[in-house]
Amino acid sequence: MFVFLDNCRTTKLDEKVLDDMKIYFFEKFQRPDGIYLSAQEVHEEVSQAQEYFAKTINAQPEEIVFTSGATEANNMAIFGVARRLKEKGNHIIVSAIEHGSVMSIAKRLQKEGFEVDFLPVDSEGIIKLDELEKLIKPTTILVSVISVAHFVGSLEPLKEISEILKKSNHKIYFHTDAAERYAKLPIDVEDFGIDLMSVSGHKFHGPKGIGFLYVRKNTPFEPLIFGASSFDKRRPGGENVPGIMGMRKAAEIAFDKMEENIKKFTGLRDYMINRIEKEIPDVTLNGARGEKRTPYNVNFSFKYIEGEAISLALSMEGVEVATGSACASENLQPNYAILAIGGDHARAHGSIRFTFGFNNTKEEIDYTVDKLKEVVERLRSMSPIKSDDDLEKYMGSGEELHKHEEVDSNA
Amino acid sequence: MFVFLDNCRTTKLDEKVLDDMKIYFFEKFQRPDGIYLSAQEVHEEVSQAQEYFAKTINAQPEEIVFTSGATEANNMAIFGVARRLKEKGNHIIVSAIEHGSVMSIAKRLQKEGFEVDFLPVDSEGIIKLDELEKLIKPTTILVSVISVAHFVGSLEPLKEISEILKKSNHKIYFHTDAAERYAKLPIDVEDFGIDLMSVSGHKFHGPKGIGFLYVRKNTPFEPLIFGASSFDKRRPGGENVPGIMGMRKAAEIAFDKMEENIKKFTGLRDYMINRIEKEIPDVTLNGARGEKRTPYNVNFSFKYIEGEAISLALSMEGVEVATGSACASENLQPNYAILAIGGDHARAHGSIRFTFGFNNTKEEIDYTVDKLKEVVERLRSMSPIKSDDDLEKYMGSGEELHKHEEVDSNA
Amino acid sequence: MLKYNELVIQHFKNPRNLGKIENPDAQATEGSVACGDMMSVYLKIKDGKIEDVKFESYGCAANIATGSMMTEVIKGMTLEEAEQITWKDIIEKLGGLPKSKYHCSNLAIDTLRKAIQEYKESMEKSKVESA
Amino acid sequence: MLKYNELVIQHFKNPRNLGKIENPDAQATEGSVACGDMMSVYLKIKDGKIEDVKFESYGCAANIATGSMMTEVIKGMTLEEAEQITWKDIIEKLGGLPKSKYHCSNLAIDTLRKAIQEYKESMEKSKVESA
Ligand SMILES: Cc1ncc(COP(=O)(O)O)c(C=O)c1O
Ligand SMILES: Cc1ncc(COP(=O)(O)O)c(C=O)c1O
Repeated sequence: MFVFLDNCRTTKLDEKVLDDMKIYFFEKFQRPDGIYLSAQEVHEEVSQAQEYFAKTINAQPEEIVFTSGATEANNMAIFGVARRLKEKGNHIIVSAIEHGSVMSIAKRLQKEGFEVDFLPVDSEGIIKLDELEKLIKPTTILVSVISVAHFVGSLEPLKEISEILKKSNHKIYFHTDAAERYAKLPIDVEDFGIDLMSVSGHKFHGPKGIGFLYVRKNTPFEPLIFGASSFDKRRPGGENVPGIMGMRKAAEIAFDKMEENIKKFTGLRDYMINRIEKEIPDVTLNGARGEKRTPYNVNFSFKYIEGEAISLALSMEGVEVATGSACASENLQPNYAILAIGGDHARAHGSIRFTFGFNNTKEEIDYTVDKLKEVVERLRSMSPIKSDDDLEKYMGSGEELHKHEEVDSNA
Repeated sequence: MFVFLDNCRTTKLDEKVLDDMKIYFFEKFQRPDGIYLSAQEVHEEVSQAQEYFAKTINAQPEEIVFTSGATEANNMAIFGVARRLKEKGNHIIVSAIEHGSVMSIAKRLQKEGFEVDFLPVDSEGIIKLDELEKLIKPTTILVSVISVAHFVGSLEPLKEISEILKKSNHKIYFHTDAAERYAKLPIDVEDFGIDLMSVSGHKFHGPKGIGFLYVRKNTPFEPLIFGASSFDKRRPGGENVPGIMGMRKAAEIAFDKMEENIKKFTGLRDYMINRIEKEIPDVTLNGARGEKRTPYNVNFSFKYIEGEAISLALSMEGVEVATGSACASENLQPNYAILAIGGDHARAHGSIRFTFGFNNTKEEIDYTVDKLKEVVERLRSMSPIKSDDDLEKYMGSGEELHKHEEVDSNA
Repeated sequence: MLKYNELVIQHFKNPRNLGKIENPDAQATEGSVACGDMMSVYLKIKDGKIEDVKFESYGCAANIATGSMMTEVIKGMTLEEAEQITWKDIIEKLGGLPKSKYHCSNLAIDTLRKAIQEYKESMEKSKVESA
Repeated sequence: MLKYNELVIQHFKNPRNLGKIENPDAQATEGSVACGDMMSVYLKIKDGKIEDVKFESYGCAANIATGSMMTEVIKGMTLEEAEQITWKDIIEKLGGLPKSKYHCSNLAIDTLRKAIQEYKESMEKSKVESA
């Protein structure tokens, strides 16, 4: 059996999405900036897609900028506002569990002379609103908080954040990386008070290489990419029309079934959590339970063993998942989200993330838990660590990590 | 009959390219950074694609960075080198007939405190090497010259440029926007002495929204987009694997038939030029003849009439082309390439660009010229301008252009 | 840019009242080649009414279509009525134009008004002369 | 990251010489939980030769596979031969490892050398003691 449970990294394209893309590959392959009639038609259809996306989040069509994905959207939003407002203030707040792209941007901004605070989260991965209040100062220009924490699945209190920002006597712009929320849970930019929002097509069975940024009207903003404007001055370049139209189709499918999906996956999520907690000893759920957790994420740490080995062993059984182990990360660091919620290195290394796509079934979840049990048991039998005492004895400082990195970069 | 002759703006996807993309939409939809076996396979295949592209231009695999297209590649290259080397020198030279993206980047650099010189071209659209020599100074860090002028089709002397740059006693990096050359005419980055080169997939029947930047090893360079690195630190974000693999297939098809294509389209180009010059009075060929012109471009100005009307009328006959008329441009300015080669506003407004895709046929060219004759005749019959005397009388200053713009932006 | 609609296309394809009027009662040419938009309007006027109108255009499709529509609209009108016509009226009659083409609709009205104005001035002058 | 090859996968799936040796002649544990990579090596030594070897691993697939391969390679070797084995040898024997996993192959060798070293030291000590 093949079970893909890494849908937070990417998803399989929906077959119906390709049907729509084909039109723009072969029939209406023209770009919207041509002068001929077919191009004018493409222009109109891309405009309609813009309108469609705007409607799904209660925004205006011209507030939607198409990008190559959420990474670019995050860059465009955060650099766009920060660099533009540098004169007004240089303080930015991002949460401690942002996606790597926002983290890298934040670090880059520090280099450019911005002051960046990393907003802490509680043990469930939810940002601390009172800390946010404390961090705000007259130079704060932008706050960026992820909509749904991509690793531990916590739902961040977007509306409460924007209400705090509104209480400030100067304007603080609010960006959210909604890659894991859009098309999966409702978003209303008016109600939530969002100024900028990043979305990625390949997170909901749409194409890779396409996304959009919502930018509220009159938000000060400068482009990231300069060029020959055609459809949209804010993001020049040959428009990825098949991508846009494919993402539209994927969104339509998702919005049509959103209620149903939420219900189904809330059930599956809790079913899976229950089975794992009942049937596998020495596990720790990472993130919140119930209402505060996205229906599409389950994340556990398995004591005494390491996540890369777990996920590779699962993959041999046809089950594909993610891990927070240092060994599976590019920079050989344990997952910072686990550390942010108060976990130690072992908990990060032993963490496995299961994320649902719209087509996962109960049968697949059952198969996954069955295989997981076997794999965890087998790996534990191989491990020199058998108890919490062993854990403590062999914990070490984590300093060796850096030694590893050196070896790696010399290799 | 439907004849698409705006292949320099974009091309129709090759059916065989979609076959390859489908594998990565549905079977190997995983991203290269997953820990499971399928992702490792995808990683390997993306690496092989990188190797493939490198080989096509005589480069090393790690010198290829995938981007969302040539616009992003141009931004990455020029900003990447310029901002990084700002301390060493702030002088940049770009040709007067660069693509709009390079032009916008150059203007942005001026705002950021760089000194930018626009290298003039001769009446055939070929940059003046002696002027280049004169423009170089100790603060010059980067020169960017398009490989094939996208509007008038002139082949720029890349090797001669790099030889001039090498004569300088400090390193001057050489970037070329090869969107209109790659996969159409041979490129050897070693032989040509290129340090950075932009390529776009949708210019040779590959997918939209994908391209690459060649960056010579050890070129000082900073990323444009920051994020969670997965396949490539220099351009993080969810990799557009179907795009990459589709672009690879399109390149393979193009390189397999390159010699044949060059021969075929050199013939078709000259056949078309001949027919137009013989059968339609009062026309001016824009750009060079023979060896100095790309096989894939024909560009004429038709006196006494305006290009938007010509191209729209052609489009009603099924023929899709581009024009340098102000009325067809976003900013309501006459095409700067025509002005750069010494043409006046009328010649720019009356210019029509025909660019070939690999599937255009002689029959299509014949149909196009036949229709063109009719359209030009009809529009001339409607025009109050019948002679060069009229032209002179009604030329005006072009100042009214700005009046128009105001009306437009108030609308 | 947005799409040209069917009616605009029709007027571009088959412009009404195209051409010159020999010995017109009024005529004007506005715009310029440099800016890529030019129009000539010719009027035949009788008893203060526009009896006939023709136009020529150097310009884009929107220019041609608005010229065509303008001539249709004003034919038979009094000069005073014709002077009241605005570029917005013409766009409306055409069922809309792409926003980036709004400015083109100006030229047809400008040229018409210029022609009427010149006609009126020449009338004044001939009155004065004959007085 | 590059792909794990078939042989690595085989060693990960079915590690050779897995487990503990009761009353080993030498043993060492290297790495740490914090850095996500730990190994224990147990040796049975007779006449300066490695008669038996077993290992346990807390770590990634590369760690497990290199542990497995290391034990296969050194079994039957003299201590001196075993000490000469490098992480590069093990990677070679495995038909290569993804570059980002090179560092994992270190641990198996480090732990082995530590065990041998401790064995030698304890021999020295017992010599001194019996002397
Ligand atoms: C010469 C040249 N450079 C850059 C581009 C932009 O390419 P892309 O659409 O991939 O951003 C184009 C095409 O529009 C081009 O012709
Ligand atoms: C929360 C979050 N933000 C951003 C991204 C990056 O999206 P993209 O792959 O479209 O650049 C991802 C996915 O990797 C994500 O999960």
